[in-house]
Amino acid sequence: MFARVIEADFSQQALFDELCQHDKASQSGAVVTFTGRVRDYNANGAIDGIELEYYPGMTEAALQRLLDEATTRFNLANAGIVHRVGRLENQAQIVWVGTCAAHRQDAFNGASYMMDMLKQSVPIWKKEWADGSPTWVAAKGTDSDAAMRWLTDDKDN
Amino acid sequence: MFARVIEADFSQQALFDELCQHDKASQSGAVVTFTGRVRDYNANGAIDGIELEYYPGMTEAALQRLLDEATTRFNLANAGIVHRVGRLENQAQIVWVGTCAAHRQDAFNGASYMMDMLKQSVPIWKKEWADGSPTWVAAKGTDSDAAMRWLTDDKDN
Amino acid sequence: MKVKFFAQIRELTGTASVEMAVPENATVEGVRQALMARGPSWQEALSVNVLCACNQTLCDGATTVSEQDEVAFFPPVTGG
Amino acid sequence: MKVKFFAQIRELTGTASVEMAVPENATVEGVRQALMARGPSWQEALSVNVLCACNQTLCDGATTVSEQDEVAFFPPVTGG
Repeated sequence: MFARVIEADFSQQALFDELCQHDKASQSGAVVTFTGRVRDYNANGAIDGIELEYYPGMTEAALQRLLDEATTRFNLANAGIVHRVGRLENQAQIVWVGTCAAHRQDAFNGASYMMDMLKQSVPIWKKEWADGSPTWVAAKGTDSDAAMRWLTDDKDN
Repeated sequence: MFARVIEADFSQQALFDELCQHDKASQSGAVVTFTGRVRDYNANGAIDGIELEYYPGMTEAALQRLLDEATTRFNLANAGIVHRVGRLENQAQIVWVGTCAAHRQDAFNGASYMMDMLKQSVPIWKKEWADGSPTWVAAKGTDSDAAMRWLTDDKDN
Repeated sequence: MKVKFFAQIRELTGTASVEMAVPENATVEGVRQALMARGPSWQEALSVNVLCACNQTLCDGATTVSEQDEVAFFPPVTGG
Repeated sequence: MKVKFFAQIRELTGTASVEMAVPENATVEGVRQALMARGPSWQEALSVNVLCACNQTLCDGATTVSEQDEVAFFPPVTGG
């Protein structure tokens, strides 16, 4: 498993190879990847890239926890997450999630679950740029505190 | 969109790039890929690779139809399928499906749908090799005829 | 008319494709019966678990065919 | 004790991190109140939509903290 926060762009081939190479069973027939890219618009019109901030240490730990959770829940043979931070242009790759599993639906569900949880629960904050100035993106919903509960110690749950 | 039946292996990076390059909206934030690989076992024990036969012409048409169906149903910005045929070793890549969409769940659902339908409905037949001899794989369930119904002309549906 | 065979059916009959003459108003089922009359291996190959296509579109036995059509017989699919 | 700030909170306060002394049995809420007393921009930054973590684990205001802990304040997450 691998969880990384990086500034540089990433290679689809390199991450796919890494995921499959360390597939501990060497027998997982299904590999799913999700890649998120910067969209060139938001609800108010065109945007000109984004900027991502994170919490060094806590963010990596949250990603690792997400991998552990998904691996157990969906019986994954291997999984990885790579998230970029810093300034990212339109269409740039932002995030990559990959899963290996014996069963196709587990691989799909594991990747989908990690993306859902990542968007709610991993300490990363996004600014969108438009007309030369940045605006912090507001979180969706008002229950982000509840959504992040799984990140707290087990004793608090 | 692209639908191909090939003998040679394929590059994850090349297919990802092709999928995103022809994303007609240039704005789809979500890209999902599924890759199927040869497993080294079946219900009876170890296997030593597989061999895939297809129906030139009909198989490509069925794949293209699957792309059209998924694109409409899941509002995909782009989609592609590549299926290998011939003799394939354990762990070799067999099939690749990729989807681009504005919304994450559409990209996941479109790829999952195409794999479900492909396994039921595209004219490809599989042999498994074990101890030096090949055995044709039996289709799952007895309703394959019904499962293939969507391949028939619309007037018959 | 061209008739193609795939997978187990191709192997059992030892035949990937044949050219055969068909009468007017022939059906795919009629073609199948005529082929099964060719001998035991044909009988075995075409008696159960057979799907058929006409001009590369899945069809049923009642579909009528003529000289210029391409008919195919094959088992349920197992790819992916 | 080290206190870190992220995103809007970091920008509004103009501060990425501070060292501050805390009394015994201090709580995260007590730390937040002490920081808000620093001035209007601190008040604005820390009054609503604030999550807190102690030693990089999300916590609530009642959590007790001591000198060697790392506390952080940040808005709801928006990554991915």
